[in-house]
Amino acid sequence: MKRAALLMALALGACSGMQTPLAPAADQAEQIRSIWDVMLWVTSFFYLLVIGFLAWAVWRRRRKETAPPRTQVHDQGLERTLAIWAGMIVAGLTLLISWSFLVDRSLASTQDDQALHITVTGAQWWWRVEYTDGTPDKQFETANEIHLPVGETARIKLMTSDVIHSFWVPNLSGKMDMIPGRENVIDITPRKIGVYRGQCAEFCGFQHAHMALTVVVESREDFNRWRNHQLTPAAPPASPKHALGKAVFKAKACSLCHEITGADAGGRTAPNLTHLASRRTIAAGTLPMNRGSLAGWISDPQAIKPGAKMPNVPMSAAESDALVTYLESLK
Amino acid sequence: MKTRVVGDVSSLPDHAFGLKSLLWWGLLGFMVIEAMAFILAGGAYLYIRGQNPAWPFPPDAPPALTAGIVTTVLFVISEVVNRWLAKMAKTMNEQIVRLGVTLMIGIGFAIVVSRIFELASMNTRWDVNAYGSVTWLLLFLHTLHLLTDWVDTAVLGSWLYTHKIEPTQFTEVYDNCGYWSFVFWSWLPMWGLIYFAPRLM
Amino acid sequence: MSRPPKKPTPGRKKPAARKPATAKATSAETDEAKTASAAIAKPVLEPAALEELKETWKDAPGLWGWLTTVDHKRIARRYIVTAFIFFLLAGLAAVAMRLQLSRPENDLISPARYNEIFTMHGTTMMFIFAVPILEAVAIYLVPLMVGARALAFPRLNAFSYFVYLAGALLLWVGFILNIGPDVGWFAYTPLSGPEYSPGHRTDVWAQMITFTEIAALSVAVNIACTILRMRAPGMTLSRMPLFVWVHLVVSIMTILALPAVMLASSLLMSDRLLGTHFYNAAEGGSHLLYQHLFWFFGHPEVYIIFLPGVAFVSMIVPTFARRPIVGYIPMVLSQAAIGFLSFGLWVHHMFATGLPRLGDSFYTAASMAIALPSGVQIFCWIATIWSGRPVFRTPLLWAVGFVITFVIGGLTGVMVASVPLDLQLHDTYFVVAHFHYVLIGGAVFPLFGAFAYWFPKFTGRMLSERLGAWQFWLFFIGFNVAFFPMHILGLLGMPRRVYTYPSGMGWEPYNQIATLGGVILFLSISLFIFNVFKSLSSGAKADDNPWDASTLEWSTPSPPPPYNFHHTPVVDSREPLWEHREDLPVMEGLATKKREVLVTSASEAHPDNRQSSPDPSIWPFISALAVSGVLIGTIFSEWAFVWGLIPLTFALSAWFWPKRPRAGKSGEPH
Amino acid sequence: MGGSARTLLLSALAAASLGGCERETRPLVTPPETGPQSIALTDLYPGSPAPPPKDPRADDYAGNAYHITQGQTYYRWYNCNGCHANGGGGMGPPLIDREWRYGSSIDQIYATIRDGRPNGMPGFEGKATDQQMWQLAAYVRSLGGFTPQASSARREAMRSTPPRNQAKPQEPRPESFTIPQGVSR
Repeated sequence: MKRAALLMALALGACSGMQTPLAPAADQAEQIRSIWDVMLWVTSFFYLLVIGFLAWAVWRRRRKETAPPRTQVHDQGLERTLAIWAGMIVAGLTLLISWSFLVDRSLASTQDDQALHITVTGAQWWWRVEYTDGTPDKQFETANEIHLPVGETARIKLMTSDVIHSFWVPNLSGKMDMIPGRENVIDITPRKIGVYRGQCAEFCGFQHAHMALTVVVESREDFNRWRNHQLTPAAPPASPKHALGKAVFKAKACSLCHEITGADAGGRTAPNLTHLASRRTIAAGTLPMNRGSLAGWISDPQAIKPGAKMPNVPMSAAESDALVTYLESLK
Repeated sequence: MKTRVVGDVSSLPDHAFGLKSLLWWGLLGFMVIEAMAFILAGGAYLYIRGQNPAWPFPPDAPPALTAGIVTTVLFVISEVVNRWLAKMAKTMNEQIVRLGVTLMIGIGFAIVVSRIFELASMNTRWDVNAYGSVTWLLLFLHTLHLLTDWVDTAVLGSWLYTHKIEPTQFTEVYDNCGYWSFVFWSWLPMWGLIYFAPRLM
Repeated sequence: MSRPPKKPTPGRKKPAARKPATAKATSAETDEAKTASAAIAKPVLEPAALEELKETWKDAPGLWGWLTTVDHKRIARRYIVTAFIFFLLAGLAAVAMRLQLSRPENDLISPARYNEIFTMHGTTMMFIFAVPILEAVAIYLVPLMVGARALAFPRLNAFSYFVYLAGALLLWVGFILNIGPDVGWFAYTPLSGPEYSPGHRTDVWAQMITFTEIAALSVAVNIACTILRMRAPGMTLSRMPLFVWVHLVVSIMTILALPAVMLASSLLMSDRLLGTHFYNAAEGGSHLLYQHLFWFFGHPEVYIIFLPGVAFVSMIVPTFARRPIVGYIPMVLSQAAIGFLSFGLWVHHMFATGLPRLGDSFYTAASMAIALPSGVQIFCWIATIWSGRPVFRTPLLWAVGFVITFVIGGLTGVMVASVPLDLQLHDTYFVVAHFHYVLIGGAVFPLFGAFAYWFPKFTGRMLSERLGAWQFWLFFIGFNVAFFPMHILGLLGMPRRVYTYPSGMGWEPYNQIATLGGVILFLSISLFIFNVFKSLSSGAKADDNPWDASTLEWSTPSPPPPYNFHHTPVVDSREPLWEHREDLPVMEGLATKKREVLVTSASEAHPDNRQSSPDPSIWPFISALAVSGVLIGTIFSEWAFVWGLIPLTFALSAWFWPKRPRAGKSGEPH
Repeated sequence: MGGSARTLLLSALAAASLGGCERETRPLVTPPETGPQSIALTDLYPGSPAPPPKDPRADDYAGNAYHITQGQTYYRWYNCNGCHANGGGGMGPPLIDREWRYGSSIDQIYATIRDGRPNGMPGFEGKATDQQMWQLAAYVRSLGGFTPQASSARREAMRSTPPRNQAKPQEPRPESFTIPQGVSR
């Protein structure tokens, strides 16, 4: 039956099932999905009862002309049915409340001390992701993309550097707000390898619509390979054109905000670009990672995300071409 | 639609005190609204208190007690006079009611003066931190009500001295006493929160 | 006043023994009873007294009359027209949003402008359309239904309209001048705070809240006092029409809930303008404080909007089912239960903020418990239709449409009440679908039914049945086409309040269907406007009781005269006009030379005393101007609050300055 | 209401919208960068008939709330508070007093940010974009209390400055030609 509901939803929608609570890929989303089924069945049952009774009442003694009003009525039968109806509602509600409470308790109880610790900090319209496990040299920062090993619980600490955002990857787990002055925590135990898309779910300004993130669930080996690669500094420029691109990056306004470890550009206020090309998207999930979108984004970010904090940095075509080539090399 | 007369209400009185008068219920409605505002402001005060380890925030000292105590004592006196005036209003005796209202205006003025000293003895500014903000919120809310009712009593008093008093106006004096009691009873929890929460909590 | 002894009038079946209304006989009543039994049904309508009454209750002509009137019917009519105009404006904003969302990555509207539009849509619908228009219908009908000549505080009613108008204009003129708010209708901090919302946009929003809340609170106090103290003699609490019961509950909820949002928006303004730190997390404040204060008001607010819908349906269904409502007591108990419960479940708006989970599950239980009283009400309406002989005129069409639509909204409400499921559905289009089903289904469907039902009483003209049916079906289909796909959009992961969305997410077809639904709704409402104007000019004349309904407002001519009732009706059952088909018992004695209303006791409605009702006065209008000056000035400089109080004090003192009743007329009864 | 009242209302609306609030507009599209221009620091220009013309962009940025708030963000991002603190001054001169050694109009402050000044003020030309420098200049000017109504906003942080509409507008002393005494006052 779950398969049918899922296919029905997907068949109706396009191919993508990568951002929907109906296709759970983690324990948390799976348990929430079970409540959805119970709710759907119980509420549909009650709704059919109401509509049936309404249809019967509307059809039963329809009149064309206005009959004289009756003031002497004896509704003992109806009042007994009302008592039965109230009893059914109480029964239905008790079922739903207890089921919801049990799922809620099991969701909240997934403490797992050797979980993978990640800190995600929301900023106005992108996500800063920091892997904080192990000694400082094992810790690194990336942006807008999270990699998780399948089968292991990840404990994500949620903070924000400006307004309230809400971290929501529907395929994996419910959403949790990121509120200044509070540290919220969310546990995710992915079960299915795949790429899932999440989006900010609390209105946070101009570009709330383009504040997405990608979560890649992969095997333990792939995850270790990815993590070790993220720890390495940026690759040195391979050709004079790459060198020119790097020089442009450091000379222009880019290095004022962005950081590339190993290329002594240390701006902390914008996403870390050390391994930019290894990510699937740029500009918080707005554009796919390829040369065309990189060039388009750098030449005029305000056209793609009006109101974003990234300015239009003036540069010549040659400089822009070299810069894009250099950024593409930051695998 | 044709009607059938079954009774006559012309023999009923054309004024009523307290529970039987419309204005009393209207004032009760507004008092409930303002009471909700006080309860929520007090709730916000305690909520912010719960959010912070130290109360008041270290450099600030709690508000000085003296002015607060003077205000409270004056308020108690005013409430005694107020209850007496309410009884007198029911007797509809013009001289006593005029005297009572003048007395209330006088005590009200004394409370306003002592409130000014309170404002000066807060030991914190409203725009320094959340503690200062909520403390000033409570004091500002109550001062607003104090001033409103004092000016209201002053206007009522000026009317009483310049007109022959009809029964309806006696009910208005009675209702105004009710509102002053509300201002008095709402001051006690605010006084407790502003002056004693920083010391005890 | 003891019930007058029933003389079995010939030619009518003896009414079956009903629960005898046991009434305490005081000395004043016994002699009245004697006079009543001796009184023959003398011709009641002396033309001289009627002329005098019309003269006493008349308004000044022209604009001066418009500004000084205290007639609750005139003020209610202008309230309804103003609120409906803003409903159309907010509807246009909704159509603009739908057009922007009809295609992925659409650039029809810039993000800044889209944020303004959806904020204006939400704020206008909630604060400037829903609450005011439902209270306006109550302002019109409550005095008529309880048999009173006027509201308890007529001038306060005039004041509330002008303050409401000032608030609505402040918001929309601000929007036209490009100072419109753009942080959503609940303006969470810190986005609405001083750091992330520059300029005065959010100040305009916050000050508009203060305006509309002053107006709504004044109306609530007015209605509550009228219901409690000015009911017709004999109308005990168990004989009040359900409409009056609902508006008593709604008024008490309004009085208890609205101060929370006034406090929340005033603290936000002081954070922005005075530099206080209520919501500054770095200096000890808390952003959750704003959310708690706002939603403590927010949830009762949506029940304050839904319950008047219950009131309309509870009056329409019995009239067209040709029998009294099934289960009067359960209906009253469930209204009170909904009113009481609504204050205990505001945290279900904040399940995703990371509050302790055990506390959340308490709010799950409280939120789901609301399904019981509303379930009981739904049963009672359907049972009334089932056991009656329903006649399908436009009002009953809307009532049936209400049941079909609202129950879907109620059930999706039960779904999002569960904490874990809400973590998936919160702030998605599933919730957008839920609250449109509950608000449009719960309030706008009954509102259109009420228009069709009471339009003859308000204007003296009948609306056309054919156009009414067309409008209903267009609205019903358009509504479901527009909002049902949003359930699926929410389940496919589309978040709320996004000005656009990427292609390839599977959202395009549903957004296009929703936009089509929006267009159908637009057609239906234009049809409604056409129907209204056509009926006003050339509609069939309506007599006193076109639907042969049972409540007191149908005993007055359509439209009712300024003084409503010449003699105060006496009530001895829940269906006065069905019990006394042609000889409605009344009590005479209220003055005709000066404005006077009858005050009766709260529970048993014994006549207590007569109180003079204020004459038309300009001071409510001037006080409203003074309040507007203070509040709008405070946006630009906080000193405006201090200096503005002086003209305000002057205006209010002049308003409350006791005036002599017109010389030489005080005292004599006739 | 009669026709006259309606026309009155419309003309009032039109007048109001003309005066409309430049303060509230939010130009999300970036204006094209115009090249570096020389900006007049004093009215005294020996040898040339008149000082160079005023930069047209000055008015767009001077009183606009959106630009001031963006400037407030960049003030923290580009570490201006490292030397100027929150405006009270530290290693760098204070920005909220009445001493404007290199001029207090927005284009003069922009020139200071763009070209840098002796005694340690770095030049941001090429580093920050033109728009960012104009926004920084607008924010610095609002710190000085010149645009109280423009933006009532403030930073929500520890010991943040009072909202700028609380800042007392300082009437700058006439640009007396002061010879800089030593490193900083």
